Amino acid sequence: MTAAPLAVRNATLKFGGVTALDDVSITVNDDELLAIIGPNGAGKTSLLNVTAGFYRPQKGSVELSGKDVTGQRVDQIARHGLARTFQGTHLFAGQTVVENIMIGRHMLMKSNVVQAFFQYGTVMREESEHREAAEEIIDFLEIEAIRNRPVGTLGYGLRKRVDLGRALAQEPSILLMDEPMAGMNSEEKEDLARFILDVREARKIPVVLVEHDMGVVMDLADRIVVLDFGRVIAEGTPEEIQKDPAVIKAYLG
Amino acid sequence: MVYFINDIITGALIGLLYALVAMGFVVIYRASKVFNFAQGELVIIGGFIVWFTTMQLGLSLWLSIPLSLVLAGLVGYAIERIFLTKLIGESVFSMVMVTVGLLILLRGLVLLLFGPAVRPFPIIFPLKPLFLGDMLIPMNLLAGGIITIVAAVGLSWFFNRTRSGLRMTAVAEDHVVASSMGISVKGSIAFAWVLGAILSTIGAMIFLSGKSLTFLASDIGFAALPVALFAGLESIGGLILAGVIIGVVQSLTTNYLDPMIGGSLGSVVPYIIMLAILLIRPTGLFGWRTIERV
Amino acid sequence: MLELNNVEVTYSDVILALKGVSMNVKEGQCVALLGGNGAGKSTTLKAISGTLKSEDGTVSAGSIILDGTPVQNMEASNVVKNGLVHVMEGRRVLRHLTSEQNLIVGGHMVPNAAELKKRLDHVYTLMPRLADLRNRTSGFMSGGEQQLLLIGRAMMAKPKIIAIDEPSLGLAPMMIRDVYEVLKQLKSEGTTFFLVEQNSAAALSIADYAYVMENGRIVMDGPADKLANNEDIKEFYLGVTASGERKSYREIKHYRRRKRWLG
Amino acid sequence: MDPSGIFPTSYRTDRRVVRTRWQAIALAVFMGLLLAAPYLASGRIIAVLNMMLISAVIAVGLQICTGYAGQINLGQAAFMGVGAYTASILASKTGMSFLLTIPLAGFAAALFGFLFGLTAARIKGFYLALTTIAAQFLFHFAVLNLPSSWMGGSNGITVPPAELFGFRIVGETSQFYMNLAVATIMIAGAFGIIRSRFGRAFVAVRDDDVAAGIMGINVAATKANAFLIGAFYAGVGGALWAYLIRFVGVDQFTLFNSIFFIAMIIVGGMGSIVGALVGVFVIRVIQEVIATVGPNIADSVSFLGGDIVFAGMNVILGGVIAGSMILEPKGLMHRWNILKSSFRIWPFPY
Amino acid sequence: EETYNLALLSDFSGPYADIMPVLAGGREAVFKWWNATQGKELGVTLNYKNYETRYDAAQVASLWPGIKSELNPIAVVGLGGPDVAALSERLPEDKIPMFMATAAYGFAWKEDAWIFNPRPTYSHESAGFLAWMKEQRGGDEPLKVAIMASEASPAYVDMAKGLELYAEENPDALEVVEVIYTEVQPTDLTTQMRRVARAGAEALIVQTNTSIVVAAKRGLQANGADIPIMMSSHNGLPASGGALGGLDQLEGDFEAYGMAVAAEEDTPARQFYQTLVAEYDLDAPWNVVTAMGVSQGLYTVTVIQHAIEENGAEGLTGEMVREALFAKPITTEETHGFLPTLTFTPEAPFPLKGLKVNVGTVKDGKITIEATGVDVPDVHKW
Ligand SMILES: Nc1ncnc2c1ncn2[C@@H]1O[C@H](COP(=O)(O)OP(=O)(O)OP(=O)(O)O)[C@@H](O)[C@H]1O
Ligand SMILES: Nc1ncnc2c1ncn2[C@@H]1O[C@H](COP(=O)(O)OP(=O)(O)OP(=O)(O)O)[C@@H](O)[C@H]1O
Ligand SMILES: [Mg+2]
Ligand SMILES: [Mg+2]
Repeated sequence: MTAAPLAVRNATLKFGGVTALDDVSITVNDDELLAIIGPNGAGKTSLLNVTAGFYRPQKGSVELSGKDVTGQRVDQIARHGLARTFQGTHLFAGQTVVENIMIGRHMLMKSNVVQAFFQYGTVMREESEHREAAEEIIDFLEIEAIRNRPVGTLGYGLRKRVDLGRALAQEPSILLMDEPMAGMNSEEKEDLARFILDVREARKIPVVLVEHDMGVVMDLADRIVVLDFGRVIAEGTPEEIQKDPAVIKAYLG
Repeated sequence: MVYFINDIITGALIGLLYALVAMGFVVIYRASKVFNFAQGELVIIGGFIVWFTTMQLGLSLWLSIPLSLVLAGLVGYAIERIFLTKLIGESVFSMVMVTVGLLILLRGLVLLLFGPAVRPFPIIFPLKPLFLGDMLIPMNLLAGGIITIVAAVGLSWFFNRTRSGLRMTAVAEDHVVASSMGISVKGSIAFAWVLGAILSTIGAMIFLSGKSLTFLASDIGFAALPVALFAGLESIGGLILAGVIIGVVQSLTTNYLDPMIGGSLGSVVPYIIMLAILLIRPTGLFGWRTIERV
Repeated sequence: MLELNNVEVTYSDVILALKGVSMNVKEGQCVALLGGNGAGKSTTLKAISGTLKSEDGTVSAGSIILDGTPVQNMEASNVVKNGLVHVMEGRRVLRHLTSEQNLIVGGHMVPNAAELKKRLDHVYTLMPRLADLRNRTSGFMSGGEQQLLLIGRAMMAKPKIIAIDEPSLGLAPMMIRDVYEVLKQLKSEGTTFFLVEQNSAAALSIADYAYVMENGRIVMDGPADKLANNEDIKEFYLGVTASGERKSYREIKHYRRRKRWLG
Repeated sequence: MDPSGIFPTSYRTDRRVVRTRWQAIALAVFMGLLLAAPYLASGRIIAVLNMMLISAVIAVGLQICTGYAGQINLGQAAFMGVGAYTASILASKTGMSFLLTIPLAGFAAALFGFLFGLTAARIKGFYLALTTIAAQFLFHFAVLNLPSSWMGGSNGITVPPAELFGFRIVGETSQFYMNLAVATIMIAGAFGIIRSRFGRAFVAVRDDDVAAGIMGINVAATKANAFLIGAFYAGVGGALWAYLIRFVGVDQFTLFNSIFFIAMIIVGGMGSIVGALVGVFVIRVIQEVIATVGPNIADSVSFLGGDIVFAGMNVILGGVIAGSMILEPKGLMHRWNILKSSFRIWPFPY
Repeated sequence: EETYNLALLSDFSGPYADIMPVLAGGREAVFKWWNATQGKELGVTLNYKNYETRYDAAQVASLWPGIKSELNPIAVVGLGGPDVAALSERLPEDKIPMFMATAAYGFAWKEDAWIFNPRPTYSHESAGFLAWMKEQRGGDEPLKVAIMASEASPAYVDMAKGLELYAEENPDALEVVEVIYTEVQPTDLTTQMRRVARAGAEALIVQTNTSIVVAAKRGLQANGADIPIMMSSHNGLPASGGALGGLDQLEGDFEAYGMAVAAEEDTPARQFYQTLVAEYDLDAPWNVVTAMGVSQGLYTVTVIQHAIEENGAEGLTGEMVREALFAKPITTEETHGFLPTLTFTPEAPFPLKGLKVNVGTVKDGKITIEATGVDVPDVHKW
């Protein structure tokens, strides 16, 4: 059996007196769409941050495809094939959509500064190749029309889409998404749901999805983990979770 | 030994003078998030105002000092009106860059208005130093130290404890949010510059009392800068500690190390201390920590 | 109370984002503004509250009348003085301040300390979660917590009219219910609401009147209950099929279904 | 940007700096004029052009570091000084050819810049900007206090003229060609860098360094690289300066000079190579015009007196800098881009 | 009737803007005087034009080609360090000499110069003064001296370095007890001045700037130390006294330089100055800066006159002017006593032999001449 694409073991994360994560373990299997839900401030984003290396857990470890990456820098972890989208957006506001997506491909490119300075060697070809890959993603996400718009001028919903595109541009082996549906109407959610499903099916990328829209979560997730006050309070298929009394009490109401 | 202690005391007092000038930076930063590169120029403008009211108009000190402070405040206000009001709502960065322009412009303006001559500066604090046994302490620095401490305590109470202070803090945090909550960004910035100009003028009086005045005096802005960064750009109270530390180290360097190496390490040592502390604490001793959240 | 007449908004002197928008919000009403991504909803709010300038935008035509005063291109802080508070999108808390300091700044116009205390308590009873977080540095709080704080901060000012951009953004289902309870409560206390929301079901549940915006134009408007029964609204905004049941996100077919409103 | 109706047809064309035939012609004419300048213009103009070319190299480097990577750098003059000293020492002590000393000067400055760039891994924003002032003071202190056999101390260093195949590059015209050649390479290289993955990484780090890290960009290294490249440009510019003046001393590289370089990129606009060039042009022209007409004004309007006329220069320069910021906070290039995009979508305003 | 051009470099908006109008007035008045008198006889007119350099080497460098093509000057009348820095390698190529007003710097002390100073280096001048002082004091033990320096400008460092080396080589004449580095506008020098006093310094050399003189004086006063200060020409008694708020504060302090002292006494220099004021529109007070401008003008025109006498009025070149400088001494009569007799050689940019300094002081609140023609000892190159 190959190692799981992502495994977080016994992560504990504290900020001063606040315990954001308390002994949390999750495993993501191949091709799986794992949803993480929980009330506000439960520690969902913190869990993604620990996974991505943005926070360093006081205890516990993170493994990507069997490799221990605990304590590595974010960019090193990204190079191990982890990509994520953000709660709120962290796009490069002044840059156009294409440029944002091209930045996502930065780590896949190889040219060095001297080559860039003189524009010799494979620089041109490399640029064109990666640009092609970027355009493919733009096509896939149906954002051709805004390709050359600075993302700072886009509405919130479109930004989220660009954010996804940028993560996909990294050609990740696992994708973490933090509330991708926030700020969309149901038509747009449908579009995005389709993209997420496609990502998983066509590109075979396992996805960890943090989301508050229960409709989306229940429909898309293979498995759900519920967090409350930094602890895992339930784990199971959507049907199981929907019926779990602890979850209903803490989250669904 | 006595001399050593005396050097430490004088150094600390000079450090407090730096802290006072640095307070100009911090107040403006604290109320508007604008880092004012032209702070040293405000000091000479303040200096020239004092010079003008005493030496030119011939007013007595009791009259000219308050008048100078008022005039300095007006200059601060005018700067806000002319240069900064129009940029409210634009990025803070553009305001900071305006102060770069201001640095060059004010320098020219001082030359234009007062000419380049080296002027005698009025004697505001007695020239005769205070004698404590074998130690002697310059009166201007002593008075300056006291003023600095009083101003620092008062202003840090104002910014941290009062609601007006909180309002300005909100402006420093985010101009757009502040104005969307009905806080007048303009008012806050104007207040900051008025206060900054006044503090600079007081600084000029202490710095230059009984000495001479040219536009070269603006260098004190860059001498005070390490103190502001050492303390952290948001911290007014911290300036006292930072000023004293930097002042003492500088004084010991100039008095004991410089003669050995035959150079002027004393003038770079504040920058070295500052670099060291920033590498350990990137936002100074008491500055707001950078918040990174995804 | 709030009236927009043929408002046009231009960004950077070239991008026309609102193309002649007219709306009317009556005192004590809650008016919802719905619309897809990039339709111009947030732009409308920014035009009203005067925060456009920071993004290089201006109201290039038309007028916005708040309580009889024209406020187009007015400075944001003056619009607040006229009684309107704008809760901006993007969770813009004052990050280095604690949650309570944020609230106090929100209530900075309150004349005396006793009244301030009263309002704080009011916010804390309506949103007990904020009470737990009062000494937390707001920049470090979770997304949902920040969203709550923003709503609390607007309440502190006790404005006549709150223009609020996506209050439910990033909130857990239970929290959305709570927040809407709070809004209803405020509405019953006489506050006027101008609500921009993607969670159309929630919005229509409290709104009296609603506008639908697409591409910078109002394409549909009507009383909230009437819109809630409109076929298109149902399909695109409420996510229910014509027969009334919820569509499954897994069943979505891969074809372009987007239908343009003809207005 | 193209006029409406014209679209790039391949990714390569989309990446080009020069995209239409008209642009190509305009560029060719411009370069042609520059090449012919010594035959068209007086020595004074050529001298001014020499200054502009050198400033352009330095300002473009600053633009990469500050405008693109967002690392405000107030030490550019010190980096320039390191380059100037390196070139001078190499040229005067080893007699090395300028073909070698210029790049080596760049590398020496780059090393010095890199050291300061390393602090950028921890120190951010204004704090970083102000620590770069330390570069200035440390450079000054080092030159004056290191043994004078190293860097000449207070004596400065005299630089032998650049030589190419026995031809001495002295006098305005030949120096102009040397500066033009170097500046052209450096500016073309700057376009290369900023349109490559490095340029994008710089912008990413500037706009949002958290997100940049998560994109797999090593933020600390990128910032240090930005300083490195910016300082490299300053070093090359410094070397050109050394060959132009043929004497270097610490007082030629002051904080005030650094501030002027910042002013140049402010006026032209942050985040645009062309903007940096525009800024250099505007500021230098103002300086030179005032230096030229100043004496005449002072002569003809004698009651003003020379001192007033010349003090007015700072007022005008400072006014231009502050004014350009107030009128167009994003710089002249931004205004130009807006003009271009309205041209693009003309006649419909959306 | 021949016309030749002179380029005058000036700094109306940089660090020396304060003295520039007076200095410029002095030298221009001399040119007017010369054109009206000697020039007329010889059939030569000297044209001159001021160029603003802001004391900035970059500005000098960019102006120079313009100056060359516009004026084609036979000589440049320079002002300070940046002019030297920017033009030292250019002038030999263009074959135009430059004449300065100031004392020279160690770093310009090279053979085959094209840039000349009528005065030796600052270190020469202070060494001359100190030798005189030691003689006044009597006794065999070396004179103890403290030096104020600043790293703000390499020139200030240079001044201190030269004197330090001289003291090292002449331990029986001079002992440097302190070298104090400070800023151009010092915050406070009380503790530093105590060090100076405790070291037993008998004189304090301040050749840097006026602000440092003022701060040092205040520091000495605070310590109750009565150590005479020696100043140079650009920060001399009138300027420093003015900055202190009165000459009386400098009672007993000195200025020393190789040039006439602008004192109350009626000297040939003063008479010439009065002629310039009366007949050639000189609008400047009788002070050291004016003297500096006038002496600069005087030796410049004298050299040119020598060149004309040698080569005739026609076809005069910069090279001929330079040759004339070496060919014949410029006598103190020719410069109306403003300068000692100057004998230039190709070995140095300033006369190496027959160097003299004059010493001025303040007595009863007035500037008076304390000594003239004091010999300068041998100072070695550093
Ligand atoms: N850097 C930090 N410093 C201090 N506290 C933090 C920090 N990051 C997170 N927290 C706290 O940890 C808790 C968990 O936060 P987290 O962002 O993970 O919540 P979440 O589950 O994503 O909530 P939401 O659904 O609202 O986004 C919160 O109470 C938050 O205030
Ligand atoms: N600063 C800006 N500069 C230029 N164009 C802008 C700017 N801000 C918004 N726009 C454009 O104006 C239009 C309306 O944007 P707005 O933010 O109002 O949309 P929205 O309806 O709030 O969308 P969302 O639901 O996604 O938040 C969009 O097409 C957007 O691209
Ligand atoms: Mg979260
Ligand atoms: Mg919006």
